[in-house]
Amino acid sequence: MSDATLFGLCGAALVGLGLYGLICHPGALRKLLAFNLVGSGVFLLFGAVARRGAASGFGGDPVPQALVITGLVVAFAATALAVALVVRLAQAAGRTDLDPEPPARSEATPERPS
Amino acid sequence: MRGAGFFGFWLLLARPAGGESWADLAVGLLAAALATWTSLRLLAPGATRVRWGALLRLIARFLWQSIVAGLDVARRVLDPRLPIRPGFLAYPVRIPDGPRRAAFGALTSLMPGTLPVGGDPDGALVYHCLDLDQPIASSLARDEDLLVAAQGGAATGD
Amino acid sequence: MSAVEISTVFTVFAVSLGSLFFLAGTLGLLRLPDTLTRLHALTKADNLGLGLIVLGLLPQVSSPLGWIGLIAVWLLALLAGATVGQLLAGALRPSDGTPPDRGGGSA
Amino acid sequence: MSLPAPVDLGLAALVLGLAGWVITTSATYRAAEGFVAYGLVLALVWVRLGSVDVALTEAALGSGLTGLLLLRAAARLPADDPAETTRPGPGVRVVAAVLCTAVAGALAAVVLLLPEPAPSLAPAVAANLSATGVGNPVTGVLLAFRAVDTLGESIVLVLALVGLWSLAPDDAWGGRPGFLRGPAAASPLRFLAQVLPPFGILVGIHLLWIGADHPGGKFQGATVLAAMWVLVLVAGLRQPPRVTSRPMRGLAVFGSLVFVGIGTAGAWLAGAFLAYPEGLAKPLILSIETALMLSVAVILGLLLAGPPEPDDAAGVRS
Amino acid sequence: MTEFLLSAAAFVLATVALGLIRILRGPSDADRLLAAQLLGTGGVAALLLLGVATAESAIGDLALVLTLLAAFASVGFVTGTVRPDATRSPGEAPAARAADRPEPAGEETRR
Amino acid sequence: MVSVQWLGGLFAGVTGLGSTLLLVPVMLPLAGLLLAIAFGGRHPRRIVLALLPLGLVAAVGIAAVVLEADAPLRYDLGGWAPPLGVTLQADGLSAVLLLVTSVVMLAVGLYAWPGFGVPPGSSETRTSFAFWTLLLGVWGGLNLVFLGQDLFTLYVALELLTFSAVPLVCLDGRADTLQAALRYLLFALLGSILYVLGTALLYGQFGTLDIGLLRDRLAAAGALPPAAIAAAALMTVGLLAKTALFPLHLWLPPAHAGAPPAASAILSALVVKASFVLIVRIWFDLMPALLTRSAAEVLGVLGAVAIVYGGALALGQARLKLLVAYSTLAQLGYLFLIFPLATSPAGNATGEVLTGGMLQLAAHACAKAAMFLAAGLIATSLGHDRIGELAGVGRALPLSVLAFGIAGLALVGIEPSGAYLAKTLLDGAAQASGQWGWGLVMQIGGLLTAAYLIRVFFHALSGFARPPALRARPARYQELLVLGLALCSLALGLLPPAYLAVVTVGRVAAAGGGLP
Repeated sequence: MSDATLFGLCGAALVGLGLYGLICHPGALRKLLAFNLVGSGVFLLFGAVARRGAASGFGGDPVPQALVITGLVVAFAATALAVALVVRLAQAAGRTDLDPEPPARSEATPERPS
Repeated sequence: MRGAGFFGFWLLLARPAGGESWADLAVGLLAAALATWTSLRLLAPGATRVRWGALLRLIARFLWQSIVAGLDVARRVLDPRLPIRPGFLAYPVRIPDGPRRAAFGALTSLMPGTLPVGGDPDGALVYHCLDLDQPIASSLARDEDLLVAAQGGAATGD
Repeated sequence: MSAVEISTVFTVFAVSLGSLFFLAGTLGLLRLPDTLTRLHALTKADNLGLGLIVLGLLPQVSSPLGWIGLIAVWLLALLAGATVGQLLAGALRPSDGTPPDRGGGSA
Repeated sequence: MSLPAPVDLGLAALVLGLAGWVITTSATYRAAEGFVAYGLVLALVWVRLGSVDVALTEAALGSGLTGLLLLRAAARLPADDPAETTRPGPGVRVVAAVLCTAVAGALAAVVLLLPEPAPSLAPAVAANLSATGVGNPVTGVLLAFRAVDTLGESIVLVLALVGLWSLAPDDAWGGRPGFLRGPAAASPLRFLAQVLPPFGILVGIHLLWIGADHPGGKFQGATVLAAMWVLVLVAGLRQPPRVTSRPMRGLAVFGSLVFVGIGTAGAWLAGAFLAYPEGLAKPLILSIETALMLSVAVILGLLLAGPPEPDDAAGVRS
Repeated sequence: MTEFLLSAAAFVLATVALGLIRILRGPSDADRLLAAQLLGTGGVAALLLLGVATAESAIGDLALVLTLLAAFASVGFVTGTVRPDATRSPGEAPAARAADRPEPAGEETRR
Repeated sequence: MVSVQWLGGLFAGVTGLGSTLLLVPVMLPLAGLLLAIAFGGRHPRRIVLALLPLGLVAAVGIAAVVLEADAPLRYDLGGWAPPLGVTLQADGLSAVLLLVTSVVMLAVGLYAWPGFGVPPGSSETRTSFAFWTLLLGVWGGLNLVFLGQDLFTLYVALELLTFSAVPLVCLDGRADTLQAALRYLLFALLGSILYVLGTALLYGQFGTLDIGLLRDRLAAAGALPPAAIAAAALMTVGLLAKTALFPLHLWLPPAHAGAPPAASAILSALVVKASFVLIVRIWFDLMPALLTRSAAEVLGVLGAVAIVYGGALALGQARLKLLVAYSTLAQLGYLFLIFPLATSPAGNATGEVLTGGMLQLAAHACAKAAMFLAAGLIATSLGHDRIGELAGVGRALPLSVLAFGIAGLALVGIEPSGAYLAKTLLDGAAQASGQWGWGLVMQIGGLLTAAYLIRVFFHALSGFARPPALRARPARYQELLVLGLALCSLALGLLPPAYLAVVTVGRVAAAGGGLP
């Protein structure tokens, strides 16, 4: 088995694992970690595609490699934003699960004028 | 002085991949200048004169002690009986608080059997030791003497 | 023995020894009884291991600039290792503060 | 030119094992710790996949900065967070497991069935790279062939920053970011933060500079720079700028503006938006990269520094 | 020689991977972090070996970056746990211990 | 009425290079965003309001050029043609969407002018800075989604959209909106990553990401490779999560109801449509061969369930904004009916169905924006938006209630609303192909819509004698603006067929014929 195929399969497994975590963990931060696993699995798959496309003296197809770099940076930005949201939610509600029902205390709050 | 050092560091980063060009050097100078500026901002130079002889001796001792430290740990870990007697020890350090003391802490953390865990209210450095039966305090004192000497001698006593 | 052979032998020796120190570090991490002692094993054995590997690699690098590069990695690793060791040790220090053995040490 | 084959298997096993740990361990903090190690292994995997560019990004961003971010966030979770203890019932978990296994299995099958020989744009990149003046094909793709993606991405970062700031309480606007504030740092940390950053700056600029022809580039360089800044902030040697600081904001959008500017100039001078006039491609690309590196470094650092907090909150250093 | 260097890299990697057992076993968060730290140092060593063996300088750069960022997880660990809004008396000595960590050595983890 | 030819000629003449026009809708907001951040203070609001009319002009121009040329406009960025480079392309679909976006954006921007200002004495406020810059982000992201022709560029565009839409949800910082925003963010991120996964598979199979090239290579491949099928499935699921089609809808109502009204209007009217449009692109442009009866029917059934389920839930809501948000769920369902209808066995209705779908989209965008804005006016004036306590509002705020009502009627699909025309077209297709079931669903949906609107009016128009005390009175121009938007939706059905034909410009005939 070539290294590209091996890590491609690895990426597929990571996607599965991450999805499982995304479904089964109620905590937002755990979901975020799981999302990062899915993301790295997807990027690994992209990396396998890049590796398979090695040609013209390049160790891999540079186009997917560049896309992965873009993706990694975007994923980091997403993680940072989500972490800030989680921390704010923890401050405001004292919990970080995503159950829709409990924080229903907003019912009576007046709307922001706009 | 520091600038030259950083420029040297740049040179070694720019491994001669295809021969240095003038642009390479220019960027290197710029980078070194930036690094020096940052360094001076973060860590203002003190009134110390480096004593090269003492510094060399310090380096030699440091290298040697690193090896001893590694061997020491390896010996203890590989020994099936695991001969250690861990514990804490407070060492009344003479170097005043600041970067120099931090340097001393970093240095001694790589020495055999010692690991600084922080200061105590009396201004001493507290060490965690792998084996309290060893002559730790005297060894630390030698390190300190050498470091003080390398940094220009008595200016640092408290 | 030619210079090449000597350098080869040297590299093999130093790198092997360095790898063994990594093994020692790992064993320490696994065998030692508490976190602080494990920290000792980690900082000391690993840094020596890395140092030896760097030393062993020096003859294989043609340019002197490459040498300094390798050594720079080692020095930075030393700095990081020393800092991390102290930070973690400080964090792990028992909260009651002062150690039992005050003053002069146990020499 | 490669490691013995078992190494690949070992790396794959490590990646999966650590990922399994991240998913299955009970406490969020432990999962975050596992993620740090996971990122490190992943960087090695990228080396094995022949992509040092990505490995650099993953090492700096995926393991280093993300690790710091997640560990600090996990430590701030409420102690009695119900999310820590509640778990879905076994039924849900079994269904989820079956579903996810099916997805992974299908993906694996697709991977195995990908065409041979694989389609690749590598020859096309090789054929056109000389027009861009750069030697690193990844840089060529990022700054020339697919420059719009990179431009969009830099704006995504800016937006993430605005989004992050907008989470602040109203009275905190104009304050300083507070996520990295803490009690006075231990002296070893301060020492590290005093000694390491100059080297980081050199390495960052080095990565940018060689990125034109060798693996490296603005993102990698920016990450290293951001990491050094964050170190200084965590150690308390400097304070993050206020969110209303003009120079800081200017710096944050500077790279994207330069990119847009040069791109627009290209519409007149080179016949297309984001095109470079012949002969000027490399200097222009380098200018964009330099400007972007500054901006991305500032933005990454600010993203880690979190939303602003009111000035009267504890933790403001004198 | 190349063969030897590559095998050495593989050996170092395998060794530090063994240390990851600490991630599973803990018992404290610091122990897990140590394992990650070990992985970092070992990874740097392996990359240096690989870089010299393949004569690819970029891998050396990667080792350098890993070294620069090696301390980050630990910094996050040490500085992360104390909330910024936690009480901090103004008179406290600036040299304060980084040691406001709740955790006694070797005990079970937080929470 | 201005002649199309004249307009098209004008724009072609003014720019000299028709396709350069495509840069304007993308770069205008994005450059504005950067400047708004750099200047800060009172400038972001001014920048937005200065750029919105320009954007509208550009959108009209593009639509005119596309309609006149009867061919898509293309622009190769950086001068690099696909597969190496990235192309922007405006077909009829893009042109319509750009127009709708510009109109709604302009209305919302004017509406939000007083609410998100910087009060005197303060140099900058959080909400003002965040709202206007994020609005520019949404706008740029939307336009890039509509014009992008490269799958990965579209991913970047989707992320632009996500990163600006999520913070808008929790602009008021309450715990429940923070939670809603977080849930939205996680759904959106999951959607994006699944989309990228599909992109990776397609690249691995075909070595390009350009939609046009991919279509050609897919067609040349004969049998569909497994990677393409997996990619289509993954991308569709990911985009469905972003569009909030049942059963991936859970995040939408709290997010849309919790945001400030101006933001809700944008989110509901435009943002969820972006991912829907990408689904349309994938199934109609990229892989028409994959759009089999069964695949289309799955989407159609989900849409049908969404219509009934969303409508029923809307009926039970206690708060006006939540009602409007649930109504969005139902209305999104209509859009997915185009999939089964376009693949009818008769096989020649794609053009009509797409036209109907786009009309529905445009009508819903205007109507839903108007409803959210009207609900916002009512909520601001009353200090609450509980439907049960709306008595007397019809007297106190007649214009707002009228706007809400007209928008509602437009949604129900009375003549001559856009929705009416849309449903006529869709119904026609359903009848023609004997798929009366979908028509029935549309009727039920219409009845449900009418029911929840009647419920609102029952309360709002009661208690005419005792109008409630108002906390604040909305600006008259705001009420007129909302009324105008609602009328827009109502008047869409009056558009001459010649203009409607623009939707089908650039459609591929392969899917089974288009409008002649």
